[in-house]
Amino acid sequence: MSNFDWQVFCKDTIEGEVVERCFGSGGSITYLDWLMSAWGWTLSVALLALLVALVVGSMMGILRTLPSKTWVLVGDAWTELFRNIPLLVQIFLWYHVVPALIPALKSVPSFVLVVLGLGFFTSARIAEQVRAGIQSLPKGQRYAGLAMGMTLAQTYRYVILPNAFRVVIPPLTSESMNIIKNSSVAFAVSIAELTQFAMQAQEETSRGIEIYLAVTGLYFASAFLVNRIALFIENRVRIPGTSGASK
Amino acid sequence: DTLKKIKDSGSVTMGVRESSGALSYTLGDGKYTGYHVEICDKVLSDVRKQLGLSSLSVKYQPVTSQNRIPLVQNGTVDIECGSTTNNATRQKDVSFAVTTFVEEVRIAVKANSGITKIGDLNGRSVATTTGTTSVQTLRKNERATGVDFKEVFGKDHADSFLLLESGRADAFVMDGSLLAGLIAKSKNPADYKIVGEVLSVEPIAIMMRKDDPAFKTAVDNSIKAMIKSGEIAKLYDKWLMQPIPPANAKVGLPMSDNLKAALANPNDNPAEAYVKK
Amino acid sequence: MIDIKNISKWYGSFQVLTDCTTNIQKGEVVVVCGPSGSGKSTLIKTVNALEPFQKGDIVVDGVSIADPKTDLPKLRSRVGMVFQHFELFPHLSVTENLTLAQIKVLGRSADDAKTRGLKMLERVGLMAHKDKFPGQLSGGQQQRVAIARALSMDPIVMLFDEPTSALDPEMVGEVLDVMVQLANEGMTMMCVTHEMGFAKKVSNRVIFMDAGKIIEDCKKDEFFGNPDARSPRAKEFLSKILQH
Amino acid sequence: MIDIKNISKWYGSFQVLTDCTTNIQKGEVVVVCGPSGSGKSTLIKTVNALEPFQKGDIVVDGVSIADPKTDLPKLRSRVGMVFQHFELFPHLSVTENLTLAQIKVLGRSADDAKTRGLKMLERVGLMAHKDKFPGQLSGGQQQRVAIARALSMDPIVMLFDEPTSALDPEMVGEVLDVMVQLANEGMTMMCVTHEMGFAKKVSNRVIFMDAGKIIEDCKKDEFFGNPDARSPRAKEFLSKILQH
Amino acid sequence: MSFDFAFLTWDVISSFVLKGLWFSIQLTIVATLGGIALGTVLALMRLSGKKWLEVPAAAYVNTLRSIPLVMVILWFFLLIPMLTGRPMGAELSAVITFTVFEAAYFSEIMRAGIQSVSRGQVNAGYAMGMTYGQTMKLVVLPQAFRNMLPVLMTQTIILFQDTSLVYAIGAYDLLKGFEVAGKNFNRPVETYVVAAVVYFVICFSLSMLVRRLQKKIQIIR
Ligand SMILES: Nc1ncnc2c1ncn2[C@@H]1O[C@H](COP(=O)(O)OP(=O)(O)OP(=O)(O)O)[C@@H](O)[C@H]1O
Ligand SMILES: Nc1ncnc2c1ncn2[C@@H]1O[C@H](COP(=O)(O)OP(=O)(O)OP(=O)(O)O)[C@@H](O)[C@H]1O
Ligand SMILES: [Mg+2]
Ligand SMILES: [Mg+2]
Repeated sequence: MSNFDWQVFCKDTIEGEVVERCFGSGGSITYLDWLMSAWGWTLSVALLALLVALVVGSMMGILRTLPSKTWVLVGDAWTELFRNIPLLVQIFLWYHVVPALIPALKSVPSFVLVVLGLGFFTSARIAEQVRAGIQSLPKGQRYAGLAMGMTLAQTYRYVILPNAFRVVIPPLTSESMNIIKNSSVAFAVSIAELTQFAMQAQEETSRGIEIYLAVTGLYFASAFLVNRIALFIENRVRIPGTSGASK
Repeated sequence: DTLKKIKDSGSVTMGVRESSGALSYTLGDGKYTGYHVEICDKVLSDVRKQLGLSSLSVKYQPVTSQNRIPLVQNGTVDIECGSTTNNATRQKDVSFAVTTFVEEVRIAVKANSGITKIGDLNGRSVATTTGTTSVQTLRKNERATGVDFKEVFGKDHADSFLLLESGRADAFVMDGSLLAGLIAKSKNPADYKIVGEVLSVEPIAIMMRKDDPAFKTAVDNSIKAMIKSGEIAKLYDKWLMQPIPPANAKVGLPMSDNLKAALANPNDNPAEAYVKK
Repeated sequence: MIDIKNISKWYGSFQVLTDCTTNIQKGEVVVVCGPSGSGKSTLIKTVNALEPFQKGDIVVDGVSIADPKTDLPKLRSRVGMVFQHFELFPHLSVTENLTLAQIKVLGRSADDAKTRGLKMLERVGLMAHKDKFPGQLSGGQQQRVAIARALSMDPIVMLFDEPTSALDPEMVGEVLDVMVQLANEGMTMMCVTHEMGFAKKVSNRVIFMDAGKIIEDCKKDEFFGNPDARSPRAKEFLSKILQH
Repeated sequence: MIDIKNISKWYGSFQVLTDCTTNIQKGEVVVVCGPSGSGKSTLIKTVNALEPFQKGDIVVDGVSIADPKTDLPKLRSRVGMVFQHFELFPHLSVTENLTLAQIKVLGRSADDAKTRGLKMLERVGLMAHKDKFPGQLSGGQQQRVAIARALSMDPIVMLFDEPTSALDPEMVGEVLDVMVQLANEGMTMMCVTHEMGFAKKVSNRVIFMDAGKIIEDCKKDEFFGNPDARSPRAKEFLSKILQH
Repeated sequence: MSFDFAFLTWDVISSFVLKGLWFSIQLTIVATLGGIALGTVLALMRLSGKKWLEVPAAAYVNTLRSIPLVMVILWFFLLIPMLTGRPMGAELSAVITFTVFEAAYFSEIMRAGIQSVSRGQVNAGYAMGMTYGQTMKLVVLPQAFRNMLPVLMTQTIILFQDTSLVYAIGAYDLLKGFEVAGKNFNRPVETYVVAAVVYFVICFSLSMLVRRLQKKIQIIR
């Protein structure tokens, strides 16, 4: 049972015959073609959702540190709402329930919904990191900015955020790796990404082990890639004279 | 081998599904039931008699379409009583009892949609469930007929049906019995109908470990006896024609000619053998 | 120049400042001292409205802080402040630290800001370090940069909140030297500090606080020269801090 | 009692201690001073083997630290140490802080440990606080508990690493008082401190370090009384720290 | 679309959902305790300063943190029996997988916790004559644990949500309970809505608890 049959990736997805050079031609596709396109979907969902999560999460995180009680409440409510419901359930609600209440959303493609759903879910976690990052800075920094006559907005823009950003890179790295892994829920709404590929292809080929190995490998590679990029950014923005976070 | 294992341990593990239409599903609380589950219960009691055991404890192990084959292979599950298609690829890994159900892949649509055959699906979206053979069927049909439609995948059958219900899909292509069951349980069964040609025919059978002829013979014999005695036909009527728990809805799917033929001449032919007919 | 009128402040139900009143003239150097937690930092922060207060008013150079119409950022830009922990911006070089607020707040051109900033850096004797980052400087050097940063905004008054208490003892001197020089040049200054040597040398007046109240507010000579006339709390404090 | 023989230590390629040699007799009080980063903390930590060193040896009460066969935990249990930041265990009450090591290291019974611990607490004047947690005490009180904790192990020598430099000025006195009393009772002490008042009052000898080297090691009277005989570096340091 | 919650009688809930809820809770508790224990060991290995302990621990943590939990669950479920030759039930398999997987995350938290205890505390322990083991056990770990309690709890909430991933191996958790009920009555939308509410109530209460804890800890410090 442990003799692997890697030929499976060279098979055509319709005839089930092994194709030469493993990539399909003329409209027919092999499992390898499919795997690659699935990887592409995984990366697209993950990266776009990450973008949404970073933008929304940073905004919410910042709100939670403002002096205004109202804004803090808005940020808190957002965070609690999106982090206390399992992702799979949230995706389902976005796809099936929300459009039932707001008919205009019916025509929105599922790709967009899943990017938003995954993005909002992750934004709650990022908001938490950003808030913690900002609050970990000495209070004196905020005072120093204000004391120089900067407005609160300027103080955030020029003093607090550049520092907080550096503080939160390591936790954000883990969130970015998480989002790649979490993107697997997209299969629930008909996105042909890696998990969906794994489920469908192993059903069709009965070569579960090989399929799962390949898919796990690609997830691993993607997460590793994100990790390297984050490390690169972390080193690029390291401030001279500080030891940096990676001690 | 399995018979010895059952005899030695006095217990057997039955693979069941949480939700495979009327064939195999749970009533909650760790109780499983359905057409195939009941057949298996009878088979196992025959096995118990054959082994001369006074009692046999049956453990239920829920399985999914992703893990059922590995679980049978690695010995977690001794006999899988869900809704597994018997096909040639799988026969390399596992073996099947004689066919007890024949599934016909059909198309469910909204009653008022005007769709009556696969050709009408041109330019529409068609739902089916990830991890099922229907996906392949659909793909083959698309290629063969030149009909161009958009596929949307639900993560399970209820999801796929929801796609049809909410209008995200115009049709749902799936095993006929599942479609009938879902429609029966829906809020408004009259809103849906099953239409068009049979897209593919698949024998569904009880699955066991490969290379264990003694066990397979015992199971096959028990089933054949039930076919002969008409018990299978009765069970079919009970599960697929009459109201069943928990919702007390009728699936209402009369026995197909294919199944009648299979029962008339019990065999474990794979799906490939049905295509040629 | 600074007129503090009956300021009271509460954190929840806890009263940090009780009815504090004092007044600082142009060119005066006032030292504020008192035990830890007595409200010194809070008082000095109310002067440039970094800490809001619930009662009373402060008028800085004719502008009332309690008035909701006052443009606080603008007011703060005219008041220099130096903190206990320096609070240089760690992600900016020394020069950028000096110019940021000049450009963003005062609207000076980058060139003007740099000229002005470096002049102040020269003054605190750190020209050689203009391209370094704060993390690469010693504590004493960072605090001198912080003073230069405040000075480069051309403040009308300088506030110091324990500017030497986070420093190694041998670096205290270099920072006090800069402060003494400033005082001698006639800068109006309000300093929270326990450096009684500094107070004796350059201050005009000493304010002693305890439990949120101003207990003593008198001329330097009176404060140090006539301990018997002081309140018991102040006497005890002075004896503790001058003992060793 | 403590014999430091030609100690050298490197962090990677950076040499922190260079060939340091000195000797502390029973009953002696030795003050170590010098600029920041000169290796004072490192030196004092080598004495109870908290910092390993690469060359030389230290013999404490006849036991060699460099000897790999030495039972270091046992040796350390006989050397009391007080840190700049107190390092009380924040999750334990004052009494638990005092008894933990007595019980776990010396194997004393809980009762004995408590009796001994509370006696020491009494001595530093904090009996009233025995059930509080460190976080509920002021800095000066915490440091006095830390001293009591070290004393309750019946050490043959006490090491102090800047015990007052993290304290508010008014609390420095209460800690120095305890240390003076200890010295007067004949405890052998090695203190890193910049409190020259303390050094003048009770020390027998002063060691001055710079850049990892022991530059001066002489009798107190010689150190303070004869500044002109001192090295330029020590003179400069003294002038800085005594100036204000 | 109209909602129809009528089928969700107490009978249905108790027979479909409660069993799942119970399993999710059990799994969460066991995996949290086991994960923290194993994670602490891993964290100590990574901080030991000994290469032969550091490298395997780091490899373990980084590998598991790079693979989706579903995949780990599947691998354990499918591969362990193949390796040991002995089948394993879905529930046991889930418990082992979650413990092993969460240990990687808990180890990162404990590592941060241990590092949050200042070097001075360790020195103080040594200086009192404690051995490495005593210092860790009596001084560092109690503090690390306290400092990290809120983060550990937050991870536990995530873990509770992640128990839904055992669907992949057919184990029966809270979400599965809702799903199965939804499928067998063909009312998926309604059950998901109820599931969302139930999860929210449970997780939100827990996270309120975390906040309380956080405030309490801040006072002690
Ligand atoms: N944000 C806050 N919330 C509640 N109480 C506070 C807050 N900030 C300060 N306090 C309390 O107000 C009192 C005065 O604090 P302040 O910092 O002004 O004292 P200080 O005299 O500067 O002391 P130190 O010498 O320690 O700097 C203290 O008792 C402090 O605990
Ligand atoms: N772990 C370490 N790795 C590398 N260098 C170190 C380490 N610890 C200390 N040093 C360096 O060793 C030198 C001596 O440090 P040490 O702490 O002994 O100085 P010190 O005289 O006690 O200074 P201070 O008065 O600031 O406490 C310093 O230059 C310091 O930067
Ligand atoms: Mg203060
Ligand atoms: Mg030191």
